[in-house]
Amino acid sequence: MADLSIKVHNLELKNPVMTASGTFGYGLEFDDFMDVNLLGGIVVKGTTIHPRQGNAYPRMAETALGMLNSVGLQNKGAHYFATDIYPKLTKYKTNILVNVSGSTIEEYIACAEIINELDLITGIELNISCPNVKEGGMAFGTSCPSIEAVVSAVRKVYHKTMMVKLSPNVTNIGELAKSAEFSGADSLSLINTLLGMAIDAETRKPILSTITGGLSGPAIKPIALRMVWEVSKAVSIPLVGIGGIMNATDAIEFFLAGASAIQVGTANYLDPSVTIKIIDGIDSYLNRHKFNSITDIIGGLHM
Amino acid sequence: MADLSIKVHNLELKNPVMTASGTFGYGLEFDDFMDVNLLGGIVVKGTTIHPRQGNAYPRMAETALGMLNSVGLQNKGAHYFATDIYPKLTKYKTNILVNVSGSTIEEYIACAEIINELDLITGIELNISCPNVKEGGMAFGTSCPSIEAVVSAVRKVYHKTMMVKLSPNVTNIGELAKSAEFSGADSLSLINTLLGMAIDAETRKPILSTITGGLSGPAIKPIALRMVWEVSKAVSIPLVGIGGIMNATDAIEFFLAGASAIQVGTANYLDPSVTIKIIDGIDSYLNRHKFNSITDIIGGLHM
Amino acid sequence: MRKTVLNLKVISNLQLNDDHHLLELQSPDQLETINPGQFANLLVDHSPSVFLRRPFSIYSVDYLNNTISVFIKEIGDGTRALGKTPVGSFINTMFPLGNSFTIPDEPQRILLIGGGSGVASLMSLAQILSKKSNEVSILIGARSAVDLVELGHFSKYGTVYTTTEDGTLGTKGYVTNHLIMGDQLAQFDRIYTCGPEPMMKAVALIAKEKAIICEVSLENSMACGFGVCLCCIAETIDGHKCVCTDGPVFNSTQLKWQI
Amino acid sequence: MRKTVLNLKVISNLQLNDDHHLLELQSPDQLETINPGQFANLLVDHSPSVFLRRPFSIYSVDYLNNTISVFIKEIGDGTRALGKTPVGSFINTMFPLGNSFTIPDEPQRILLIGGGSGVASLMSLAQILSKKSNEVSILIGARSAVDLVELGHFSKYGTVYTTTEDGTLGTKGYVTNHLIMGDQLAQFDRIYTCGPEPMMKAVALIAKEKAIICEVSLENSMACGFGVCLCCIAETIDGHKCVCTDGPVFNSTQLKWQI
Ligand SMILES: Cc1cc2nc3c(=O)[nH]c(=O)nc-3n(C[C@H](O)[C@H](O)[C@H](O)COP(=O)(O)OP(=O)(O)OC[C@H]3O[C@@H](n4cnc5c(N)ncnc54)[C@H](O)[C@@H]3O)c2cc1C
Ligand SMILES: Cc1cc2nc3c(=O)[nH]c(=O)nc-3n(C[C@H](O)[C@H](O)[C@H](O)COP(=O)(O)OP(=O)(O)OC[C@H]3O[C@@H](n4cnc5c(N)ncnc54)[C@H](O)[C@@H]3O)c2cc1C
Ligand SMILES: Cc1cc2nc3c(=O)[nH]c(=O)nc-3n(C[C@H](O)[C@H](O)[C@H](O)COP(=O)(O)O)c2cc1C
Ligand SMILES: Cc1cc2nc3c(=O)[nH]c(=O)nc-3n(C[C@H](O)[C@H](O)[C@H](O)COP(=O)(O)O)c2cc1C
Ligand code: FES
Ligand code: FES
Repeated sequence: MADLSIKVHNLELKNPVMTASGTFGYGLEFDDFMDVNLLGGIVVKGTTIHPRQGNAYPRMAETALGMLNSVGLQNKGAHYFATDIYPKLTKYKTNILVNVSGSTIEEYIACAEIINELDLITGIELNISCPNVKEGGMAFGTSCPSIEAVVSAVRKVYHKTMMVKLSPNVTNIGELAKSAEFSGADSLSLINTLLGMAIDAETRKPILSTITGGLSGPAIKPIALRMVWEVSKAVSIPLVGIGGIMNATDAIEFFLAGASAIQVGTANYLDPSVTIKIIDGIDSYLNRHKFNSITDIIGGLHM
Repeated sequence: MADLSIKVHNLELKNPVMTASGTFGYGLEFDDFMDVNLLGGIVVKGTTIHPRQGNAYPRMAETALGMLNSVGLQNKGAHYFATDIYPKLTKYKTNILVNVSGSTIEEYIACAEIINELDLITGIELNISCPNVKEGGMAFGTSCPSIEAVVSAVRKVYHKTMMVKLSPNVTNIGELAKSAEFSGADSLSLINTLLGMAIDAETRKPILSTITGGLSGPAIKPIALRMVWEVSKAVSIPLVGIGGIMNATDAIEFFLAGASAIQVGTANYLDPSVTIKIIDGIDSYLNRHKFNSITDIIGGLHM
Repeated sequence: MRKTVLNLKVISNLQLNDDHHLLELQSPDQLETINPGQFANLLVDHSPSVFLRRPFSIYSVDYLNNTISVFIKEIGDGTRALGKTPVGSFINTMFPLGNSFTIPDEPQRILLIGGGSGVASLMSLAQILSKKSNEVSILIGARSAVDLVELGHFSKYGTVYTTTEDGTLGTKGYVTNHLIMGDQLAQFDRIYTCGPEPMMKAVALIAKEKAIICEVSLENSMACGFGVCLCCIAETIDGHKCVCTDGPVFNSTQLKWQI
Repeated sequence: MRKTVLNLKVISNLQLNDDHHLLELQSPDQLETINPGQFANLLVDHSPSVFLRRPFSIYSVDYLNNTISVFIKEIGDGTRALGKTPVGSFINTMFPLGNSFTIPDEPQRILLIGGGSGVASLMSLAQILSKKSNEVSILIGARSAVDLVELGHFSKYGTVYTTTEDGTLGTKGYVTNHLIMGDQLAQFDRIYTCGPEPMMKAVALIAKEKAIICEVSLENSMACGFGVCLCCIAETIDGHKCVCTDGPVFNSTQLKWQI
């Protein structure tokens, strides 16, 4: 049994396997399938200060080893989360992070302030990369000045771990990562979904009500790996790798590219206990390659 | 039999199916498999003024319904093309475009000048989006000023159709497309490959000698479709859609999104006569849906 | 029974007609109660063009042999691949998912209306309703007689009426053209329906006019099937609801399209 | 024969040991000449994890029955899927590809050296050489005796020598440890080799020292197999060459690693 524990800035994970926001609900939906406490941490659904209905139906399109979604941050708002959902999560003995989003900087601040009061939420993941909302979301994550504005504003009101989630829909992700680091991010998670589109040739209509949506799944892994590697050279805060991770081998690739932990997204839909298999698989890999600790392989790509 | 002919600016195609540079050699390699003359056009391998060895081995990695390559524009140079390859291509009765690349604006100009002298080459595709070369290539295609510089410089020396091939590794492809249009592009082709990376978890090494490479194949189709659609709203010159096209349905999706023609890339490797099947499939689709001409569906997405 | 993911063994695969298959899948574990209207989410192996699971109503449950059946109409790559699954192989199955049709406490007169592959979700419902002494009538609509492959089973549980678009069996036209949908409808306490959306909308409208309780089972494109992706929403008077957890069965008055 | 893409029918699939299969594939058309050293590029259906074709040497050709055989060692998803292909099904095959070993005009003394699945490209070579009255010796190296599955076939065409890393058959060690690679080597006019790169390098070095002509058959990761992607390069003294068209057979003195 190798040592799988890892610190991502001041976030202490029993193992480097987390779940990606929007793909793991609030954890509770997985109780039937697995022991959520075995995870390093979970990131719950994107949360905004005001309740959001999200986008109209249809919100999903299957693509080549991937899927597009345009959920659009459907959630009942930060207050509802604090009063109605949070109490149910206190049973868990793992890190719970809330994915915080907003249309304006004020909304980000207001949401983060509420989450800041919740003792058992160990951190937030600042979502400046959601491609599925008309205002804010990804717009914040695609230029250095706007990243600096939102990250430093939230930094002032949020006092625990602040992970900033980067958008892949950019020319130079290294520069944007530096802005987030500079503005007070404790760690960075990447990538969010890539902006894509699907068309039904028979009906000659876009499949999604919103025309475009966010691409996730195995299809995007090569791009995600490249971005993690690029960002790992640009910043010195820890990274959490996300994008198309389906099994332990995929996870290992992200560690080698420079991620200190990973998040599993779309794979949870196909196999709700896949994260447990990934944890076991990472352990086997480390044992087989005679590493004592996960830290031995982080950024360990041979050139 | 529907009318498949289409004009892409002043480029007259007997049908909208072309082949993508770097995936169809010089056409000659396909003579065993198919009748190249049935195509709307072919774009031959990326050509530079000086011969290039390309990158070291390994240059290819398979990914989820896609592949990464880092060939790096291996070619024998524009002079060799003009003297040794061009004469063999004069047997073809279809449009032949040369994909022109360079590390400096002077190199682009020099290469385009040579190609300009070749009567039967109906146009060039200006490659400002190759992710696999250390200098130039994609660097030209990711900012408006550099696009304007290279496109307007080549425009001065090249007098036939100039198609400009856009890079998808950008924050705002619509803006960059406008720059290319403004600087004299007759049409735009998109997308080139997405920058990605693959790692061998067992050896803990990058699979490509260059670490990163260009992602192509079905995996990227949703991103390509979205970009074609975005660019079609930004510019008024015609577009040529590229990215993960494997069959006629994929091609139709690109027409609906706004492409006047398409290029087939990676699919040629799996089935060297796939383009013929795509032409036939487009014809069947038009007949089945009672359209007389391919022009009836270009940009014909219902909202 | 709580949600689970298991490799179920295909113990029979009946090809019912050109494009309909009935698969019987055996669980290694003892099955607990599965309610009528619930569905299963099947993984399609060996298909590069199918990534996500595919949802199917649980057509019937055999607690003695620990099997569930699914009725599959081939419409795309996923259903075609599943339809071809050889006996003896395994299908990774997430089940049982979703809510279920309401079973009245006291016996009532109930009309089930199914169209196309929608009939699948009504079979185990008919069985349970008839077992609980409800008076069950079943109206099934299809394009043509050849598509009406499961009538024999239904007739064990109630009186079967049919409509076909081409008139090859029963009343010619849609289910809403059947006589029973006229004045006779008042005799029913409840209507349960599953089928193409236009059919369900038409049925729900008639039910509303006659003030008969109507439950509809919705389809939707699903990424997860257990309430975490929020892709499968239905518009209800209480806002967006997930078809996979709040549904697939909804009281038709809850749905926006009803109003 | 010119390059073609055909659906070839699997008419036999012999499992030779744990992870080696010999597939015989039948063409609907009359086969024309296929030269020893050429390869085929097989499409793997029904595997989401295999996208590109997979290259395999053409192990043997039967012009009477219009079949080619391929010898497949399972190492990943593609080879595992191909190894499982049932008799009667079809494999979409692009063939024949690449150049071929040189067949001397006059009979000579020739040593073939194969390692691992590399022996596959030497079988039809051995056959043709022996038919043309060359004096053929075949040295085969493997990890263990169980991996030496095709000796019987080779012995029809020449004298067979073996080495195994675990000493279970023939000389213990690598092919380069075999006696024949010592002073006896001078008796040979040519060496043809195919196998793991380190083995081929070692063989080529010895051949060079003894000034014996040596042809090696290279492997490489290939996207197309017919010279258009430029992914499969070998570094030669004349620059980058495509293994799929300029090769897979190279004179070892052409290769950079030889110098
Ligand atoms: C709760 C639920 C229960 C279901 N029960 C059954 C059942 O018992 N028997 C059965 O045969 N089918 C049932 N379905 C439908 C079944 O899930 C789809 O037919 C299947 O997912 C299609 O997969 P495919 O890969 O074959 O087709 P795809 O290739 O995914 O789709 C082919 C075409 O059909 C359309 N399509 C796909 N799914 C749906 C859908 N759900 N509604 C409308 N159009 C769609 C697509 O847009 C596309 O145009 C059910 C669906 C749901 C949500
Ligand atoms: C010209 C040529 C002829 C060949 N002839 C034969 C033959 O007759 N019989 C036979 O069994 N195999 C042969 N091969 C090798 C065969 O093509 C590979 O084993 C096959 O492509 C692997 O596919 P896979 O999906 O099973 O493995 P993958 O999943 O693609 O790979 C599994 C592992 O093996 C490595 N790998 C894959 N291909 C190669 C390779 N070519 N060289 C070194 N490492 C590799 C990968 O990097 C990976 O680590 C030949 C290859 C070439 C280029
Ligand atoms: C249906 C769906 C909903 C998502 N919702 C959110 C969200 O609310 N906030 C967020 O930051 N990311 C969201 N994501 C993005 C994922 O967290 C993750 O970054 C992305 O899916 C890539 O990882 P994957 O390929 O493993 O799925 C969502 C993804 C999907 C598929
Ligand atoms: C091996 C390989 C080599 C390529 N070489 C070139 C090139 O020289 N010039 C160029 O503009 N694009 C090149 N491309 C990009 C393709 O032309 C095309 O834009 C890309 O592959 C996306 O299309 P696809 O998904 O259909 O392959 C190359 C692609 C591949 C896979
Ligand atoms: S399918 Fe994911 S929430 Fe319903
Ligand atoms: S594999 Fe494409 S050129 Fe050799």
